[in-house]
Amino acid sequence: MPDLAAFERLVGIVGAVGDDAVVTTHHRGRRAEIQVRPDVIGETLERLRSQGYTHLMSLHALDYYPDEPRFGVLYELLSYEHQDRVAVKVRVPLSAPRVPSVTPKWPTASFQEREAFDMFGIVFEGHPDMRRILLPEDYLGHPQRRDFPIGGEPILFTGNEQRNPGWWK
Amino acid sequence: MSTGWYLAVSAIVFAIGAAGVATRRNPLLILVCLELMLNAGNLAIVAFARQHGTTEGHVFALVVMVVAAAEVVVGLGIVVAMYRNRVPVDVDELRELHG
Amino acid sequence: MDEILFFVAGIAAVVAAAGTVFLRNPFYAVLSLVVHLLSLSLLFLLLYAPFVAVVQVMVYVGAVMVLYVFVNAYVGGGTEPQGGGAPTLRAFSYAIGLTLIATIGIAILGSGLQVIDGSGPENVRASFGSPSEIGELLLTKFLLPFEAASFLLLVAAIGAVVLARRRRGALPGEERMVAALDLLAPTGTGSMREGVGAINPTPGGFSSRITPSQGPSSPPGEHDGGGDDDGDAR
Amino acid sequence: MSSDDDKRDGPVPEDGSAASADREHDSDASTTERERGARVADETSATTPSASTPGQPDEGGGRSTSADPEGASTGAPTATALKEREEDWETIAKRYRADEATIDFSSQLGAVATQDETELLTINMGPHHPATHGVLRLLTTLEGEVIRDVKPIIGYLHTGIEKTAEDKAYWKAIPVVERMDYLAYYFNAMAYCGAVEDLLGVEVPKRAQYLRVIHLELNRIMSHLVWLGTTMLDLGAISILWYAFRERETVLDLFEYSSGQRMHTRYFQIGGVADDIPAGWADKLQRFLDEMPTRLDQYEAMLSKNEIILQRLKDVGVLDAESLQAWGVSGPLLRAAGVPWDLRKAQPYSSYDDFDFKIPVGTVGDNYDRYAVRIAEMRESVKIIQQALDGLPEGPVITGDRKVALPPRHELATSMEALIHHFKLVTEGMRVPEGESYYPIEGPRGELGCFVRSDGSSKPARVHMRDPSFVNLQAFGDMARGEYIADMIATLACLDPLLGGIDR
Amino acid sequence: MTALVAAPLGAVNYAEPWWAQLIKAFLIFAIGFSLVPLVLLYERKLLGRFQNRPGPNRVGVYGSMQPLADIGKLLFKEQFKPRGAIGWLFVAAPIISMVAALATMPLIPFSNRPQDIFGTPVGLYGLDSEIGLLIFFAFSAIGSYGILLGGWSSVSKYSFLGAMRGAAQLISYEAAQGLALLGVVMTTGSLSLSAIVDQQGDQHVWFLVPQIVGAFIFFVATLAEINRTPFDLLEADSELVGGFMTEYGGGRFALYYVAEYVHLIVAGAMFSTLFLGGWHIPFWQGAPGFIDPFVVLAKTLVVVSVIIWIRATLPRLRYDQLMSFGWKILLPLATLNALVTALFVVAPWS
Repeated sequence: MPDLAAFERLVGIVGAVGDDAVVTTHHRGRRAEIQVRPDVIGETLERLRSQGYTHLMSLHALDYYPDEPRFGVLYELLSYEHQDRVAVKVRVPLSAPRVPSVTPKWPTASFQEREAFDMFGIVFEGHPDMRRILLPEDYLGHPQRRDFPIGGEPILFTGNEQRNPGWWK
Repeated sequence: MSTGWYLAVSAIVFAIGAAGVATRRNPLLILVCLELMLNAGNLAIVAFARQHGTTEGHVFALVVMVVAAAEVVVGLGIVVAMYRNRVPVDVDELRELHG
Repeated sequence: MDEILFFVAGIAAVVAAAGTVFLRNPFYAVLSLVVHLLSLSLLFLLLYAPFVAVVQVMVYVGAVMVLYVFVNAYVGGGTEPQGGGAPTLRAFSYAIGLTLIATIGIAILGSGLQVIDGSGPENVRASFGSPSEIGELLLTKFLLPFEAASFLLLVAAIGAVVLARRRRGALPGEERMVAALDLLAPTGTGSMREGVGAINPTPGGFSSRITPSQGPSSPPGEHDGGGDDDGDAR
Repeated sequence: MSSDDDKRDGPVPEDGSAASADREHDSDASTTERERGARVADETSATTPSASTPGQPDEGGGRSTSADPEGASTGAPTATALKEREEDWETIAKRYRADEATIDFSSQLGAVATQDETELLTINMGPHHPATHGVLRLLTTLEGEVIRDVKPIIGYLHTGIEKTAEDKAYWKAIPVVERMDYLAYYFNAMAYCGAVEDLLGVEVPKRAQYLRVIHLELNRIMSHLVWLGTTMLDLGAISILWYAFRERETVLDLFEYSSGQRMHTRYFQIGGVADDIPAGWADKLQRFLDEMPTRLDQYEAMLSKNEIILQRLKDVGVLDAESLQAWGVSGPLLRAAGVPWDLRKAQPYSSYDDFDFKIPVGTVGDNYDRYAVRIAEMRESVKIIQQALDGLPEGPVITGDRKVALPPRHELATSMEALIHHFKLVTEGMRVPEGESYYPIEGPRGELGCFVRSDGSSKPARVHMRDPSFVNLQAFGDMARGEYIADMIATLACLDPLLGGIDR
Repeated sequence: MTALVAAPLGAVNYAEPWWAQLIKAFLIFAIGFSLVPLVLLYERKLLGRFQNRPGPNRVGVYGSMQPLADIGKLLFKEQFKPRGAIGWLFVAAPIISMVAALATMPLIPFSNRPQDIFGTPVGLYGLDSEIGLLIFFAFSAIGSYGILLGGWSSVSKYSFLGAMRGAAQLISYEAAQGLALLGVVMTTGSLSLSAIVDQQGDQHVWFLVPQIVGAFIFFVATLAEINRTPFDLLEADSELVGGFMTEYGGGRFALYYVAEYVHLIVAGAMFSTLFLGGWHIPFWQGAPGFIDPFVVLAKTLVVVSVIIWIRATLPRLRYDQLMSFGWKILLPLATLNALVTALFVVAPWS
């Protein structure tokens, strides 16, 4: 984690992207986090890359249900140079869960953005292949949302369907 | 067995091979039919060698086999090259060789 | 017994030859030729030509026909349209075949050749058709054809290589092989033997070893990336 | 809601080959769904919109109809919505059945296969294939024996562990996350416990940290041994599997001795480890440590001097460090390419800075380097364990914070407070202050990070594992393209993917 | 009868009555088939010892019934045929493999001393032809069809790849295999296997010593010919699942399986005949005639053990490495060996 001064500097650099680019920041314990507007995420990551944070180690989404904007997408950046990490977060609402994809610039995000789409339904615009990755292609819904129940999910198997139509009722 | 029987088999196979060369359109199969004709010749030669009790016929048959092998190698090379270069593998379609 | 075997092998040879010509699937035609060659080799055996018979199986069946099958499978020859082409041509070719049979039949039956009634000497000498006799003939009386045949084979082999050649190795300009000298080289030559055999990175000194990666100038696989399927990119 | 509905018509087939009948079919389906969506939206509250479909199943295979943003609107299924969903199931099932028959996998093959190449052959390696290390499916395009393109297709082992963990109390989620990467269970537990400890702010006692290091490194040896055996099995050397598993059994016996289980031990607790090591365990461990280097020498005598192995591994599957880093690859794969990045050194956790060890790196980044780096890592792990065992400090093995760790058994009989703590912990679990934490550690396959978000309750609001296998697999296509089939298998083996970790 | 079978194949030493030939034919197949489970068990046990495990030890005493259980299980399984497979070829391919493997078995000479059976001298071999070596090659050439057709008729991509690999590998290693034996043939001056063994007895030295290069090439090429590690590319279970026999199961798979072990036994016996002096025991000239077959079997066992040892040790070669090894190393080496041997046979300096 960068110390407070370095973090302030980073926030300043990111904030220069545009007005209100930085929504909020968080710097406590082991964690330093910059929350930015979704539309500037690509530019933000590029600026951080130029500051030495060259590795996108993890991209994951989370659901702040019932808060709005509900979804968060986290980009965990790592710097080999400074040997520390900084996280970037964007929040998107349920009504428009769209985030610009960073896959063209950071190829490692490809699978992880697809997973976030698969589990949360967050669409990464500009991703070359925005499809489900872990779940079956005909799966309904996005199961890692907080309001998606555990269990009670009828599972459609080919054999069951043919042998016993409507078995799930 | 009389040598005539062997010659009869040889003649029939030769004729079948000749008909095949004329009817087939796949170059690979034309080669195969050529093999038939060569082998028919071989059979006649070996039968005559038995008739005369000399081994020269066997030598001739072996040389024919070598020639056939050489022919096959080149022929198959041409077939593969045709296939690679998207030339239709059908001799009737081969207009390019007509000049 | 000889007669039985002759008729079995002879009929098999003729039927297989007919199959070679009339089967529509090229693969089956080639297989039919294999059966034909095997029955021919049986006929050779009956004619006291063991060496020729075995060489027939070894060279023809074992090598040449495998090559045929190989190329056939490679070219993937579908069933060729038997009915296609000019019907007159087809009729003409069958006529040629029949005429040939007739001509040869007349030649054989009407030639008055005395030999075709006999079957040669009853007891051939022990060395008849043995490898040693054939070898002696090849290297004395037939030396010139022998050498010519070997030269022909060489030319054919080179020709085939040239004809069927294309880019080598896995990728253009890349060829991997087991070179004879590689076998003599000490173990681990040319690789990271020194890097791992003597493990000596600078412990803790990362910043000295690592130059900060500026990120890929052209991200590998933006569109043909290993993981992502390019449904949209097409 | 309605604005989204308007966009539903978006993914009409862009492909010129799509028949007009297909277009009609698409628009029909979306029309009915739009109407239904509107009706549901009327009936249910605004936060629980339509339980409609996320689009049709892919008809062209590759076209991303399921990228439909409408999928985003699947909300809480109320009774009505569930009923709607059931109705949907029938239509979906029918349509799926119809589509299944028309799936054209060639369109998933990307650019290569669509070229006018008649010599290309597509092979579906897996999910049932002896060399895909589980249920990985590789859609492979071959030209002769040469790989022209390969697409990993995953998800066959998806078990929803991240979702399951959200429904467990913090300390009950440990065995759940342990089961993801089933060869690195200590690492999974360590990452998760580390993240939760980070949120709680508890200090782990030194002895517990050392015990953790010992078990982690034993686990690393075990994981690399399995890798060694299976990789060499893929190369055709069958015996080495048994030799590697002999040592692995020893490690597993040690695990069983210390924690009662051979695999998925749940030995690590939040705040420490479950129990102190039993008497005699150190002696057994010492025996193993004495033996292991000679065993490694034996492996190397069998493998590193084997000309065929060298021919098969050298200069195969090469990918330079920049590409690897762009793909997010970490761990031995990256180190084999010459980047000495190891979190144990770079960002030491759990007292790793107390130990003297080295980071083996390669130079070329081929399969041989990957092999050699892992062998060397096992040697280094032995060294670390030796140091940890020698310097094992006395003291408690779990934090004394009664809000986090269970009180000792004997206190229950004497202390009312201990009893209350025990009761609260067992019935409800610990409460973790609100916050988020990402805790990366160096797993045997690379950076294993655990992200935990706490909303202040006794259950984690989000547990995410950044599994190295999942990320590393993305680089596989670049590694394997242009190789022979046999080399692709070797490269996959040297990538060391673990399907339990990939699919989670 | 003798004229029918033996005479066209070259001179024979003993004219045997037809009943002796029939009994011999029966015995050869009986012994051949009963050797297969023994070698199967031996391989599994030996591999087990190499790999620190006991090997099969549940069925019968020390697992002695394990191969029977294996084969029995296979025979009782469903005769599965994939949809789209070319039926009769699919059935015929393993039979071709089996026949070609078994047909080489009578060529192995166990002794040239006729055993007196009810007053009739009977040679301890199935067929001692003047061109025995050539017949051996002819039948191993036919054996490649079993693999080729099996792979092709399965209509499976894995099988197809395996069959293509197999065909290419078999015909390319056959050349090196044949050339490697030229030295032996030239020294003996005969293609008869018993003559080759006799020559080793007369010279009091096994061909392994003067023909060490030829022996090495023949051994390696034989490994490739019988699809053993490190040349088991056409099975290559980690790459092609099962190669040409991916789609085979049950009895048909058992045919392939047994044919593989017949090949193994024949390869061992052939190597001991050609290079290890056949039935000759060093430094013991007056050995009684009845132990000759056991000497051959013992030498075969040694060669088979070495092949199993190699399987336990070596990984698999890659396809291109295999081909270039065959064409670029083994073949030139074999040619060179033939040339040098020819020089010594002709000996123009003496």
